[in-house]
Order: sequence, then C-alpha cells, then structure tokens
Amino acid sequence: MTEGNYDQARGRALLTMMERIRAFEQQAELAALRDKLVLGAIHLSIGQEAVAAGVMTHLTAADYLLSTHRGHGHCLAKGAAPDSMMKELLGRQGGNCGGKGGSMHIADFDVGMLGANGVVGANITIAAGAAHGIKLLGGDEIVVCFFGDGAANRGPFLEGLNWAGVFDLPILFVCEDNRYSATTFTSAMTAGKGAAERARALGLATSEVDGNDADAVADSAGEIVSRIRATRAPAFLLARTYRQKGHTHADPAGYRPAGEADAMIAGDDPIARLRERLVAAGLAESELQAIRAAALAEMSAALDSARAAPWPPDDSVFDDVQDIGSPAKGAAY
Amino acid sequence: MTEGNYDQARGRALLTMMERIRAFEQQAELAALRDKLVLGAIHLSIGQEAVAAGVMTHLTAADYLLSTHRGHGHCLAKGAAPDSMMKELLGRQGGNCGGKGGSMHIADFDVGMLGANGVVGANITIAAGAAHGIKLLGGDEIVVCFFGDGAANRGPFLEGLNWAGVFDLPILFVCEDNRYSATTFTSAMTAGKGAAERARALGLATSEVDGNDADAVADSAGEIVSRIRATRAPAFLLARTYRQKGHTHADPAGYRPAGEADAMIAGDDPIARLRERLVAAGLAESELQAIRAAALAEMSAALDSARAAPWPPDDSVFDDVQDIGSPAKGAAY
Amino acid sequence: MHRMTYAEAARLAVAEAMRADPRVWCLGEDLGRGGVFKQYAGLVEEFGPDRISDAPISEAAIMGAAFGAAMVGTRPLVEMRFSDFALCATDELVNQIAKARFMFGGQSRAPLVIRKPLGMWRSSAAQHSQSLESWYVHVPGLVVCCPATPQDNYAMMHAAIACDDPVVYLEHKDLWALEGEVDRGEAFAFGKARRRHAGDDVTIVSWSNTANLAVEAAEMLAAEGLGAEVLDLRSLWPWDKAAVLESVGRSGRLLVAHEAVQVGGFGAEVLASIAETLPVKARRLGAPRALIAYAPNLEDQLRVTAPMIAAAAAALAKDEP
Amino acid sequence: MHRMTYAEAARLAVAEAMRADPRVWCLGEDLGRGGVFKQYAGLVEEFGPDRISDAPISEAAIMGAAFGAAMVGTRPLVEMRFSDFALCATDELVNQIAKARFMFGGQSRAPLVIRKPLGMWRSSAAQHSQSLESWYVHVPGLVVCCPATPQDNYAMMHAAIACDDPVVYLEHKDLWALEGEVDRGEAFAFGKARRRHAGDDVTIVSWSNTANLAVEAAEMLAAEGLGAEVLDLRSLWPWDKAAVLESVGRSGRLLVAHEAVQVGGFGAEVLASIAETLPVKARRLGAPRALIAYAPNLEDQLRVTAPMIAAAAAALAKDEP
Ligand SMILES: Cc1ncc(C[n+]2csc(CCOP(=O)(O)OP(=O)(O)O)c2C)c(N)n1
Ligand SMILES: Cc1ncc(C[n+]2csc(CCOP(=O)(O)OP(=O)(O)O)c2C)c(N)n1
Ligand SMILES: [Mg+2]
Ligand SMILES: [Mg+2]
Repeated sequence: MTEGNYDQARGRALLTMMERIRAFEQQAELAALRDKLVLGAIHLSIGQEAVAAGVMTHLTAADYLLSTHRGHGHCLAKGAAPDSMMKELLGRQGGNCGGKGGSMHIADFDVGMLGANGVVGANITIAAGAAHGIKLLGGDEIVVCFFGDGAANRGPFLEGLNWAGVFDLPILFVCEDNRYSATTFTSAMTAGKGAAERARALGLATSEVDGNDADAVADSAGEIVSRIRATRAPAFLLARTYRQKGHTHADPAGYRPAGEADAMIAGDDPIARLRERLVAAGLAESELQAIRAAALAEMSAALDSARAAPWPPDDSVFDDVQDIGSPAKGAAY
Repeated sequence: MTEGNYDQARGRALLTMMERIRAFEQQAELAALRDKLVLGAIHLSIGQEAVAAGVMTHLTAADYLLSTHRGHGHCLAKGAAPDSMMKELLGRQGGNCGGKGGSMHIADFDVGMLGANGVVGANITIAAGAAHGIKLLGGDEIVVCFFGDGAANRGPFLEGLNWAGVFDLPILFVCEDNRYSATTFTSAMTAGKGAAERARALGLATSEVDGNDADAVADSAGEIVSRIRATRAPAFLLARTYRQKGHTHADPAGYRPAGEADAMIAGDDPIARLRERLVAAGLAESELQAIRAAALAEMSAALDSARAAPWPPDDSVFDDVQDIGSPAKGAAY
Repeated sequence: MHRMTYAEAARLAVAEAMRADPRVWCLGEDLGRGGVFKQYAGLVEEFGPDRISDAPISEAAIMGAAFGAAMVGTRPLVEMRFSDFALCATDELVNQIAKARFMFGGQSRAPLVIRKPLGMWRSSAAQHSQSLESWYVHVPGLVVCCPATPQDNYAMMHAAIACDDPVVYLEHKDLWALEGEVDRGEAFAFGKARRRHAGDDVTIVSWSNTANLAVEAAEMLAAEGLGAEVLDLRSLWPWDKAAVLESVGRSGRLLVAHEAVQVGGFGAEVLASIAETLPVKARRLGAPRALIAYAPNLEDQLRVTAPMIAAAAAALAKDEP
Repeated sequence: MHRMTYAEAARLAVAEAMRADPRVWCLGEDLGRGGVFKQYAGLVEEFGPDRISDAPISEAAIMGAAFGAAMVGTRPLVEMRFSDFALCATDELVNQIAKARFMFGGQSRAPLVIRKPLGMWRSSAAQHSQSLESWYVHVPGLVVCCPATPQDNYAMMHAAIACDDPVVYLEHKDLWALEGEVDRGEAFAFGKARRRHAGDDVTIVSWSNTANLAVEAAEMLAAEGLGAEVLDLRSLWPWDKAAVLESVGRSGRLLVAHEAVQVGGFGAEVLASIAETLPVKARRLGAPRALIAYAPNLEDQLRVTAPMIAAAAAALAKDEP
C-alpha cells in the first residue's frame, strides 16, 4: 500500500477501532488497579490493537471468531458492545455471560464471537470444528481463530491445523506473536523458526506481517480472507507485535530487558504509527483528537454503567449448567 | 554404500536380526491364530524389520529405547531375549513383565528397552524426558524413540520434538512410515508433506531413508547416531516401509488396494532384498538358509518354552502397584 | 420386537437418528471401515464419508472439533475408540465442553454424544480396560450413560443423540455381541432405573455389564429362596435415587456392585446418598485399587463376578458380618 | 519452630530436598521467575536454570518428559500451575505414570511429585477453580496429598519428594499466604490424619482448605458446648480410615466436608467406607453439582463455609433431621 493511493476512510476506521480497544482496556485497567472492581485476572492487549482491527475489519457478524485469554480487542473488533463487555469484566448483571465467565470467557454469540478461552491453545481445535460444521451445513461463513506465540508449543496447534488442512476448512488462524508467554521469552522455549514455519509444514497457506502496522495487517488479512471465501481452504497469518503491558494487569513485568518496553512504546506503537500515517495522508490533528476523545468517552461511560450495574441474581449460578440433571437451587442435587 | 566395498559382516548381522524378528513374529502369529494362546491383540512388524535392525545395530545396552504397540522387532533388536518376550505375549510367568503387560507393554530395562506403549505417540514426550534425564545426570547414553506415521498427527509429536530441540537433547526420533494408521491411509488424514517436514519445521536435523533397505537404514542411522553421540543434539529419521500384515493379527486388512500387499511382499520385502544383496556380495545360499533355520529354531523353541510356562501367581496382580497404600491382596483396600 | 446385538442396537439407533436429522454426524478413527468394534458397519455406505467421518489419530482434535461443530449447529457423535484414549482429550471434554454453556451465560449449547467404550475385555491390560465412569459423574455439565443391554443401547442412544447436553456414553466392550430383544417403541428417560429382578430381601444396584451379572446373581439367590431386587441405573447422571430409596425402604439392605475400582467409584456416591437418607445395611463390591493385568488369571483377580455378587447379597440379607 | 507461609513452607522443603539430593529438579512454566504463585521464588538463583527449569506451554510434554526423566534416575518435581491445566496431561499421568511400574512388572519406578494447585480463588471462574482430588484417589498407582497448613506443606512436601511412587500434590491456591509455625523436625507419614480439634459429640472429616474451615466451625460449636472432633486427612490416598473409625466409634456421628462437588467427591468414599463398617449418622457437605462462576456472589453460592459446617455438625449432634 503506497501513500499515494492511501485509503483514508479505511485508515480512519482502523484507527477508530484501535482507539476504542485501547480506551476500553485502559478503563478496564483502572477498574482493576485503581477501583479494585475487577476481581479476576485480566490480560491486556495494549500494543496489539492493530492485529484485531486489521483482521476483523474483513469479517461480518455471520463469520465466527474464537479468541484467547487476551481477547478484549478481538471481541470489540468483532462487534461486541463495550457496555456488556465491561459489565462482564466486573461480574455484573448485563454482562455478556451474565457475570459467569468474566474476561477470560467473554463471548458474544450474536456477533459470532464464540468465546475467549482460559486454556492456551484449546480454541484451535474448537475453531477448526466450527469451520468443519460450516462445511457440513453448507454455509458460506468463515472462522477466524486467534492465539499467541506460546500456543504454538501446545499439541492442539498441530492437531487443529492438521485437521483444518485434512478436511479443507474455511478458517484463518492468526498467531499474534507478542514475544512473551507469560513471563517467559517464547523464543527460548520454541525449537525451529516458530509458528509460521510449523504452519507451512502443516500445508497451510502462510503469511507473515508487521502486526503493528494496521494497514499492512488489513491488506494481507483482506487478501487472505477473500481467498478463503473463494476457495474455502485454510490459511495462517503470523502477526509480529508487542505486549506493552505485563502478562496480567497485576504483572509489573520486571523480567523484560531494560528499556525494551519503553523503546517499543515510543517507536513502534501501532496507534501512534497509524496516526502519523493519517496525518501524512491529510487527516487533521483535530479529527484524530476527536476519534480518541470519542473512544475515551464511550469507554468511561461503559465503566460507569458497569460500576452502577447490580450483581447477577444469586440463584443464576444454578442456571445453564445443563438441561438434564441440572442442580436444584441451593441443594447438592 | 556401493557393492564394491560392501560390508558383508554387517550385512550378515543385519540379516540375522531381521530373520530372528520375522521368525519371532511368525511364531507369535501362530500362537495367536492357530493355538489361541495369545489372548490380547498383537501388532506384527513383518515387513518392517530392516528399520529396527538397521537403527539398533548402532546402540549399546546402555542406550535407551522407547517403543510402540508394534514393538517386538525393536525389543529384540535392542537385545531382549525372545524366550521371556514370548512368555510375556502368552501372559506367562517368566515374561519380561511377569505377564502383566503383554505385547503392548513389553519392556526390558536390563537392555535399556523402556517399554512399548499402548497409547499412540505417548512415548515421544517420555523419550524426550529420558534424554533430558541423561543430560541432567551427565551421562553419555542416547535415546532412540520409535513411532509410526499416524503418531505424527498427535499433539505429543509437536510437544516432544519441540522439547528435544529446546533443551538440546541426545535423542533420535525414528518414524516408521508403513502407510497405515490401523485401517486408515495415513496420507488421507495428514496435511502437508508429513512427519519429516514437520520435524524440519521443529528445527531437528532430519533425514529420510528407504526403510526396506537394511544397509541404507544402517548407513544413515550410523551417521546420525555418531553425530548425536558427538553433539548431544536431537535428530529425526523417517524410514519408508510397509506393513505386510493387518493392523493386528486378527485384521484381514481387506481395505488395502487389491494387489498392494502382494506386490510389496514380492518386490520390496526387506529380508528378500538383503538376501539378494548378500548373495551378490558372495554369501552362499546355504549360509542364508542356515541363518533362517537358526532363527526359526530359536523362536519355535521360545514358543515351546512359553507354552510350557505356568501362569503368574494369582497374587502377583497386587504387587508393584505402588509402595504407599498398595492394595491388600484380595481386598478392595 | 427385533432380536439384535448390543452393537447392532446402537448402530440402528444412530442410523435412524441420522436419517431423521441431517445435522447428526459421526467422527472418529477408522469409522469408514466400520470402526474398531464394527459399531459403525455399513453406515458410511448409507451416509457417506462426510457424515461418517474418519479422523486422524488426534483425540484432542476429534473432541475439540466436535465441540466447535456443535456450537455452530451440527449434532456430532464422537467416537473415542477406547475410553482410555479419551484421556488424551480430557481438557476438551471437562474444561471446554462441560463448561461452555455455563461460562458463556447460556449463549451456547454443546449437543454432543461422546462414545467411550469401557471395561475389561479379555487381556487388554492396563491401558485398554479402565472404567472411569465416576470421573464423569463428578463433572457438572455432563450427562453419563452406561447401557447394559441391546434394548437400552438402542433407546439410550436415541435419547443421547436427542439431548442438548453433552452426553458421555459408556458402552461396555464385553457386550458388543450380547443378543437381546429390542422394542423400538420403548423410550428411555434419563434418570430412570430399570428393575431387572424383583425381590424384597436385598437391593442390588448396578449398571453396565455388572448389572447383567447382578441379574445372574439374583437368579442364583432366588434358587436359594432369597429375594434380590436388581436395579440397573442405566444413567449415572442423573441417577434414580428415588427408585433405590423405594427399594431399600422395603429391603433395608443395599449392595452396590460395579466393575470399576471400588475406591472413589460411583458405588460410593450411591451408598453415601442412601446412608445419608435412611438407616441401611450397605456394602459395595468393586475392584481392588489395583491395575488391570494382561494375563487372564491376573485379570480375573480383579473381576466382580455373579457368584461374588450373590455371596455378598446373601451375607447382607442374612445379616452375616 | 519457624513462622512462615504455606508457600514458603513448601519452597523451603523443596530447597532442602534439592540440596540433599542432586537428582531432584523442578520443571514447569515460568519457574525461572519464581512461578505463577512465587512458590519457586529464589530457587533458580540457588540451583540454576537446569534444576529449576522453565518449560514451553506443553503440559503433556512437561508431564511426559518428567516421567521419562524419572525412569532414567532423576527425581522430578512437576509444576502444573493450575490443576485445571493438568487435564491437558491426563493420559501422561493416568495411563503412563500411574501404570508404568505395574505394566512393566516392577522394572521401573516413577518417583515424581506432581504439584497441581487447586480450588476456588477469588473470581477465577470455571476453568481455574476446580477441585478434582477424588479423580486421583480413584486411580491405582497414585498417592494423593492435600496439605492444609504451612506445617503440613513443609513435612508433606519432604515426604512426597522422598517417595518412590508418583505423588499428586494438591496445594490450595487460597492458602499461599496463610502463616503458621513450622517444626522442621516433625515428619509426615502417609495415611496419618491430624486431629485438629478434639471432641466426642460429632466427627468432622476434611482436608485442604476446608479442614481449616472445619477447625473454625469446631470452635464455634465449642462455644455452644458441642464437642466436635476435626480430623484433617492430609493424604487422601492412603487415608486414615482407622482414625476416622476410632473417632466415629466415640461420637457415632460423621460429617465429611470438602470444597469439591459433592456428587462423586471423595466425601462419598469416606462416608461409604465408614457406613459399611459401623452404624453411624452421617452427612456430607460439598459443593452443588454446578459450575464455578466469575462473579463473587455467584462463586459464594458454591462455597462450603465454616458456619455451614458448624450448622451441619450441630444438626447431626443434636439428632436433627
Ligand atoms: C494449557 C495452559 N497452560 C498454561 C496456562 C497459563 N497461561 C495463561 S496465558 C499464558 C501465556 C500464553 O502465551 P501466548 O500464547 O503467547 O499468549 P499471550 O499471553 O502472549 O497473549 C500461560 C502460560 C494456560 N492458561 N493454559
Ligand atoms: C491415542 C491413541 N489413539 C488411538 C489408538 C488406537 N490405535 C492403536 S495403533 C493405531 C494406529 C497407529 O498408526 P501408526 O502410528 O502409523 O503406527 P502403526 O500401527 O502403523 O505401526 C491406532 C489408531 C491408540 N492406541 N492410542
Ligand atoms: Mg505471547
Ligand atoms: Mg503406520
């Protein structure tokens, strides 16, 4: 994509989504650290917004998404409402999962978001199966499955990608390589060249992209998604990015090389890079400010309404376990 | 290896082992089908003997072997005594595992054979761990881990090979590609180019060999094993071979393409090929006959002594469960 | 009424369900050749390889993919081959399938049937013989079935496929060839035990293959003039506590017999539940906490047999220690 | 005597065992940074990265590799991070580690300690809160430990590392910061319960965090003049049936309390074993067969609390229904 024919409208749309994701997570972080309103762990994707925005911009609500423990951005980009998401993070009534799942199990089936997952890599085989189901039902939707660089060391990576290849399924696997597996350098625990090389060996059409360049992500995801829609065959995209925060909101990440995070934040922040490009493409600073201000307003409103929301009804813990032999409220049976 | 400087002594040794493996399995098959003395399932490696013989000829009893459900050949080639192996297949006293394991769990720790395995692919991570243990203890042994083409579709293949690479362990993974996963063509259930390509992507030094050419297997395994002894780094060998019999002794294998097995038996049998080469290299037919006759005599004697052996003592089922809280004989506690 | 084997009964139910509902499909290793126990014989010819799908040796992916396919509207029947191999897919079953509907606040269902043949089967040794039904009963979100007869394997399979919850369906490997009459009109209701033998002197609760042995035992006891009531629970979750209470109310004596290891087996749950509710003389008869061996005589040391059940029930009925 | 936390007590035992025996090593994710709960803080500095080894996110390989390393003569301590993730390594633990010694006729041992932090921990939701101890008690070949105090986490960790059997070592995530006195001279014997409170009116059997709640409950009851005896089993396999029988022989009343789901929980085994042996009024108090939710008020619906234990014990003691 040369600056010459730069698609300003798309750039603005990408920036808007990325600012919304960041604002949402900044509010969530405040709710956790400052207000102590988020009791469980949350995993922030600050610094990785370009991947979620750039991929999801090519999906419709009918397409399916399987996400990870670090899924707020994926969920928002797929179209979920921040209001019910924030309520879920706070465990309140009105949350997407009625307060039962929290951040790590957030899901919004109305927009095709089939769930974050608390088990690294577990969503890979599930996503392959969703694509398998689409094929059996003769649907024309596609599936996108996100996971991290660390998930490429789990068995389901091999089993799920092999499955998608063997049954020739309409699915895009997106590996967000943010360099870290919790407090560990993923590279230190990974043999060979990593996830993309493994995907190639499993026969998947594989691409790699600078995951902090929103336009580059959108360009290559756009190509790949239209190819999947046309051929119904699986593909793999590795997006190189960086986790600007700790593993969880509570992790100071003191194990990172001195200066690494500062340098990445100063020099390779996906939002800053996109804003620069938009300015170069003629967008007014004021408009950029307006986008950011709107995002902040939207997400602090979401936090306010979540804060004000009641707890879910106590008895709801006994609902939606199962139809047959479900627990009687308050009894061991 | 050119015919010119053909190593006749090694060839004779390989043939001797291969004839012994085949004779053992033919006797085991008779014991199962004709005599109904083998009650559990046995998986015959008839047609695959060159791989076991060619690899194991480079190991000492101090080196470790992890094997599969199709492990009789591996076990014999590692140096186990056919007599106690046959007793184990018949579930008799004097069997390697006291009749507790049978064919699928045969093991002989005295010769470094750490067990067959009833779970496909499960031995891969265990073998990596054995090599990890050697490294921690500062030993100079190496580990060899056998598995089939079907095992390359299980998670432990990725996790175990990655482990060996990350911790840089002295282990050789040998994939015996006999084309089948039980009644299924492995190729139909495998995406990409298969096991070797996956091993390369996982960063392992990878070779491929005609698994029905005993000398070729011995040559490449020889190189690889000495490299592992020198560098203590992992390697992978894919050996292409053929399962001449059904998946188990009871499987007529009617699902195979008409004529496939006959053609392989007639044209690509590893024992026939090695015998031809030895004749060309000047070995007398009579000597070949003598080798075969000796193998047959040894293995039918093994079957006779197994047939004559008593059952294990009933109470032995309560032994070797665990030291702490082991079951009282005859009681639920 | 039709006479058929336990394997044929389930196959018939699967075929009927697949004819009635195009969303139903089966996946597992070697299904295209009828499956390892021929439970699927002939199905690929009728329904084709997409709906009777082979699979790589990837239990985790079989289970995980079936779950994903269920979430988008299909109704998969998962074949795990041996229940022992299903342990390779424990995260998928217990952390994902059993919990998804709840974690997602009711947004999803997981209408899956997970077939896991269990139990001792001549000389299959420790990795191919386990009975872990009590594990699955302990996991909220799962329904657990243990059919013992062709009739129940037919009716319960239909009920399992029709159920919107994930159903762990545990057939016994030693029963595939068992023949019996099947009434296709008889429906199965989860949590309803079947009284396989009537009697007022002692209540014997069992399931799976051991329920058949318990019926044999009851006949031996009848010959001695002792009335043993045999309740085949059929489904372990939910299980028919009411029927057991009613019977024990009459007999005052309870024997729970099963093939699984006694320590931590489902027999403990049955006995404990009843003992909490009413005074009862109760015993369990399960396997020692030992491992299943290959040699037939060693394997036999761990079996719960009809004579053992009869002896234990008689001791209870006669108030012997 | 030294005052320390539950986490520090185990860390001290691990460090002492590693100093005494060079074959002992630890492996798991993030151990080089002290582990996710800092149970390993400082150990990599003393023992280096080979003996305090990081691992890829590969639970199956962590468990399988530890087993292989054990078979060739090392003594691994496996860290599974959350017991829920250990379900990704169920085949390795149950089909391989628990069975190897037996299947191979005694040729091998698997001296492993498998640490699996379990239990509810503020808002960790369904995939990070399970208590599945009853599963492991049901598996022959395994030893099962559930320490409840710093003293026991010190002494039991030493015993587990010294044991030649595979030991499933289940620490409770809510206890890491619990402080207490540790007597390094006090040894632990598997299968020996600790009487945490004496009394003759009712016997309360428990383990892990719930044993601490049971002590609170006993103190509440003492204030009401009711004598509750609290037996903390500490190891669930083997478990101290003799101590429970002795106490119930005095009290005639048994309450088994645990955090896990009541249906199929280890409480059923304890209650059933005692009810088989002597007449007793017995009850269990466990979680409903429901899933653990994220919202704190929902999570609290599933908790077994000290007041609940006190009320249930009092009802038993006063012969209330
Ligand atoms: C099977 C499993 N093992 C361990 C964990 C604990 N854990 C949660 S996130 C995480 C790191 C994952 O790294 P990566 O896949 O790169 O994703 P990222 O956190 O970097 O987004 C770990 C180890 C888990 N949730 N599941
Ligand atoms: C995890 C697991 N799944 C399924 C099986 C059943 N099974 C036993 S052998 C086998 C085929 C294995 O094929 P391959 O790895 O190529 O070895 P081969 O039998 O060809 O030697 C299968 C599916 C098993 N033992 N373990
Ligand atoms: Mg990462
Ligand atoms: Mg094969």
